[in-house]
Amino acid sequence: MLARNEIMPEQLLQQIVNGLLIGFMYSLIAIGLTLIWGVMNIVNFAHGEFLMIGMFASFWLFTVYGLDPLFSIPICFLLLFLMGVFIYRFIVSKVMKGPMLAQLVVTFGISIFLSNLAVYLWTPDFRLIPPTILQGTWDFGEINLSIPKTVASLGSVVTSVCLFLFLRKSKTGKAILATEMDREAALLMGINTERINSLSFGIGAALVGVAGAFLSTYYYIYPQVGGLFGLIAFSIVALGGFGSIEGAFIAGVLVGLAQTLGGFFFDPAYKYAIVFMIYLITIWIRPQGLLGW
Amino acid sequence: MKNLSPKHVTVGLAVLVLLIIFPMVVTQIFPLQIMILVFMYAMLGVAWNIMGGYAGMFSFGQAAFFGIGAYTSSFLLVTFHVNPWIGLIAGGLVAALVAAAIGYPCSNLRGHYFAIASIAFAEIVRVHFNNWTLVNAAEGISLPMLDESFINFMFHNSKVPYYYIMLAFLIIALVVCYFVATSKMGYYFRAIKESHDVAEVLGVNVVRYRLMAIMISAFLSAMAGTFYAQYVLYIDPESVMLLAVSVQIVLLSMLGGAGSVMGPVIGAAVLIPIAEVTRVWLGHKGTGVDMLIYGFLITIISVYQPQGVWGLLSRIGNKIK
Amino acid sequence: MKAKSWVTICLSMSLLLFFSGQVLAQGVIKIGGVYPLSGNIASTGLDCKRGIDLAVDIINGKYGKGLDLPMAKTGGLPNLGGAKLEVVYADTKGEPKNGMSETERLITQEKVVAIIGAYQSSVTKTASQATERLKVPYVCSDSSSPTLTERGFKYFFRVSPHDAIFARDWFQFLKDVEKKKGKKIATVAILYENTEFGSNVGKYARKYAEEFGYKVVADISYAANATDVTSEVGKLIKSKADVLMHASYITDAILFTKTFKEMGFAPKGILTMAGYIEPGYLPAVKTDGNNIIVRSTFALDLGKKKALVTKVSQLFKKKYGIDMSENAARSFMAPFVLADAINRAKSTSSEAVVKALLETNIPAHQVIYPWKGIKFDPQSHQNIYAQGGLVQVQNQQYVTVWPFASAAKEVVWPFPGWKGEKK
Amino acid sequence: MNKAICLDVKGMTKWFGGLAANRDIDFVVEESEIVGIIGPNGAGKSTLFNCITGFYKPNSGKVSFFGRDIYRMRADKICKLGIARTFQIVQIISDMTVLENVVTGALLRFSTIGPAIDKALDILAFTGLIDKKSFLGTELTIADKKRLEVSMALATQPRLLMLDESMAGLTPVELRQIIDLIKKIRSQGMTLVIVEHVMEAVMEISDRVIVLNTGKKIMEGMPKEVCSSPDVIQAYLGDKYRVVC
Repeated sequence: MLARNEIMPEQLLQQIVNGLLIGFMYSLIAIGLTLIWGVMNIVNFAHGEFLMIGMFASFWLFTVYGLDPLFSIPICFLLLFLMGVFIYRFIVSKVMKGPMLAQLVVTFGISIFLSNLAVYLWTPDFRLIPPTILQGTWDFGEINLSIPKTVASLGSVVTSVCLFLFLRKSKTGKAILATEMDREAALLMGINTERINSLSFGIGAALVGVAGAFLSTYYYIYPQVGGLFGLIAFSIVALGGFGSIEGAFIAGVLVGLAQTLGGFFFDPAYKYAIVFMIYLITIWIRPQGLLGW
Repeated sequence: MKNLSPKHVTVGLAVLVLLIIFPMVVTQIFPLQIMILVFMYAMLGVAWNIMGGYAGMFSFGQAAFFGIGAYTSSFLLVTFHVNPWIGLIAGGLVAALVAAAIGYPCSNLRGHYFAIASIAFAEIVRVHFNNWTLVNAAEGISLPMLDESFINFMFHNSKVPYYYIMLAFLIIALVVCYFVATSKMGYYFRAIKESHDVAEVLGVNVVRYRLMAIMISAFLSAMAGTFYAQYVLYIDPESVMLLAVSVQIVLLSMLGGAGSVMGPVIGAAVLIPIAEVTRVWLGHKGTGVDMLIYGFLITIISVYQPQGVWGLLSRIGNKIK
Repeated sequence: MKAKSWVTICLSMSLLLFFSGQVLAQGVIKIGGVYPLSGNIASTGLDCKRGIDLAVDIINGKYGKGLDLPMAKTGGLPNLGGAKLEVVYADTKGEPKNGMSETERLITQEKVVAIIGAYQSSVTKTASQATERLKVPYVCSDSSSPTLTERGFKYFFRVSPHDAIFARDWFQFLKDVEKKKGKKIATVAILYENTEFGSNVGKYARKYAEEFGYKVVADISYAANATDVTSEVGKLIKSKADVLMHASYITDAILFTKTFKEMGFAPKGILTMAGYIEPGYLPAVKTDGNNIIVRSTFALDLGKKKALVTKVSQLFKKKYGIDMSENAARSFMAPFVLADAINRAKSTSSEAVVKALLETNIPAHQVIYPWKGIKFDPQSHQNIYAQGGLVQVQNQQYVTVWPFASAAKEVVWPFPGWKGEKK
Repeated sequence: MNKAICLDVKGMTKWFGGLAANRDIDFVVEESEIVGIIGPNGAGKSTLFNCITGFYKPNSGKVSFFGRDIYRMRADKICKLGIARTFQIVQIISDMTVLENVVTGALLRFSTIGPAIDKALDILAFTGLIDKKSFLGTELTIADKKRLEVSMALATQPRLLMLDESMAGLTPVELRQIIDLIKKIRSQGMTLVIVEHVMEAVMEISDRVIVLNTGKKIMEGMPKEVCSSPDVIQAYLGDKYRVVC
């Protein structure tokens, strides 16, 4: 059902802006996932729950210590990093050698466990961090930008760039990329792939932790919040292509736009269906994803 | 492992007899409800196993086929007063057709990509049914309460008929799975699971055999779907097409032991009672403890027992021999 | 091996039923409460449970004779030798299939004589089908799907108003407020989440918009778990509707409220349902909730007109340390209706209780809502006196503003715009 | 003297982005002869195999098998027509026993399991894996894996068998065994095309040898001529001792 009365250009622009804002957020969430996927060929179905943990972490840091989410970002980063390393060391690394199905299922187990742990510890209630130093909107004529969302998006872009530079420039980063391209070769080159794995898993989790902190500045928080975000992240990663950081970033933005504009021009009820549809069509034409190899 | 040894046969028959007399001994409704659920999920697991365990297509979208089955028969019953038993077959066929339609474009997807594609597909189906006014959209379909009879596939005063019907369905599924596993198809499925290259070099038409697997699996899942509709008498997308249902199916198959005929049955027999009993005993406290245990279990098993309970049993069995 | 595992299962089963199959204890009347006590909406389920537990305590005379509520004075059911009421709860996890199986279990194994619950309409559907099959009375006071009482069930009764009534109230309010404030309202936008609840409201809102002569300029359904609703709000802004009518759950209510403000969507009025009155809503959005109007059967300030409400809500606060919420209040009434009927029936036999329920006539002063009482329609078994009211959030409190007769405060109209919003 | 033409390849060309892995290669294989294809690493031997057997889609050329055009045909169809092959990196079904592996191959010509198993047993006896028939694929040595792969290929009852580096990375003893096996297969009148990096082995068993270098066919002839050809020596210079992976 197309728009009844014709659309003002600024309304369209507003939608594009909104699409970008949520899109960048998706990108950051997806990049963590694609890193894990790329390096150790594991789909982390608990990624959405990692996001949830990140959000709760920033919520409690605010409620208990009055720490503004913006400042709790480094803490969330560290916290989720440690959690990621822990989960890899004691759970995921154990199934790496095991059958493919076990690899798929184990992270499902983790996700069920985490989300219900959250219910157990913090009740299923909905929480929201009251307007922090980030609040209100910037208005440019008819276009208005939510300040928290804008900051979050910028933050996610910056974080993504940092990761990108880290992978390209630093020695460890190069090692991670090498492992991602060819684990045997990496082994031959004397890279300790086990260390690289736990490191990448940690970083992947840490990134989504940062995403959680940013998201918590304007999004409500509850134990099942990760679900849909996680689902979208998977399709973004697969859309962007197996383990491709750049791919995930671009795909994230595309999905953000697709969902917003799709919702605006067609039936909002279908906006996620549209996203999944795009994903299916893409992998049909290009099974390795947009930038996959 | 493929062919039935006399030992297997005797044990199997013993269990079957046990199950047949169970409702005569146990008159309480709660155990019956649990057993019916066990059978239903076991059937879904067996169906999943054909495409997942044997052909290596790890589908996380079985709920779509389950739901399509439930919806087809219910829609036909409510709108055109078609007998549920005919609806059962119709549902199976529709599901198989849809499966083929989605399976063909996905025929070169493997592993994670297939898994995620299946989730995407199931979500699209769910959203569509949620907005599709022809099938009552989100309101769902309430089945009319016809007077109880086998022909109407409806029984109001007792669960026992449902119990036996579902048991029969499960046995049908097991027989199908057994024949698939021990036939040419089974060998080819396992070749495909290993890699498309090895399958093709042995002259296997990968696309065709993958489609076969998906369609058989979809048909059986849809049968279970029709049963669910007749059993609960109300269906809506949020209860029959949920991702949680798909995941449940994969989890129990994997837990029982994917790639073995009985695996999913064991999985269901262990997981469903745990889930139900913990819900009844702990659920009302409102602290997700039951699910907490559940998730923990899944994790531990996939780490320490990735071949599933069945793998464990057969290994013990070999030790004894 | 395999046989063993099966045997263990069967054993555990029989053990289980050994424990669960107790006989009806002397002088206790068991009724079953079917609620989502775990899973996504457990918090709501537990909220309903609080209301019911309080009601049962009152019926069993725990709080003395001070309260003007059925059975409160006698304590227990006099016609059944002062038998006490006991609620056996079952958890549905919010899944329809559990609604059915738990109801059947409660009736056949726990031997309950009636059922109450189950909050979600989809679950109530299957639960009430079970009671209909097993011929056991079901009194529902917290599911609002109109379809429930359109099925002509013999054993199903509903105390609370349903969504069609609520939707109608929206438009009735518009008519009244137009008269009162002399501001013309021409167009409405209908916004609803796309599960059973939302799409039903949408359906009836369209129907009544026509009846009352308002033009629907936007008709938008959306997924309740949306990660971002800017496109929906974009459509609303584009529609330039005078009034927004929104049927939502709590998560989307929170998300929309923030997005309205952020995108500066400020129509003349925002009329809402359900999610906006969940206990979690106001704490989450704080002042942003102000001036939003919500349909409601209950608000603490009803006490101003009804002493009973204050007494009950004080007991509630004493028992649980929190204010009585709308959910708790809605569920609160069901046990009284049942107790009253069973008492008059002088028996717990289904037929007798159903007959008594049909003759139910609880006067206005014994009801904690602004109703003329409780009396069931002989065909639909819907409480004919059940009606909604509208409350408005005024400095972070729900205050009754409509019907104007029972209003505690003057309604703020039109919507003054968002606090701290640059215009 | 004039035997039937088994395989006829004309102008086979395959591009990978900028570089040509095969540039119009022509050659003919007559029925029941052994043709060896040699060349240094990256000469395009395996690519040629993949193009012929349908695992790559060549950019241009013609391929006919007993006069039947199989150019760009799907791999499984080609297999059904009677071309079996092995891979440079061994391809077996790891969670199946040796027997089951071979049965899977045999099923191409049988629709039921029984006869397929009989056939498989014959082949295992022939290839000398019979006493390992209940081992899992993963439990085998490299040599046995390669032997198993050959057995699977034979099980599809081909008219042409194409072996891709079946001798790479074997000990001298194993090398001997595999050479004997190939001779044994040949003695049954099977046509073979063998890609090998190790020249000696090829020289011993081939009737004719084709030499590839940088995607082009640089010469073709009797093993002796090839050995003595300066171009070949040149192509192989310093290459002979490279580790074959």
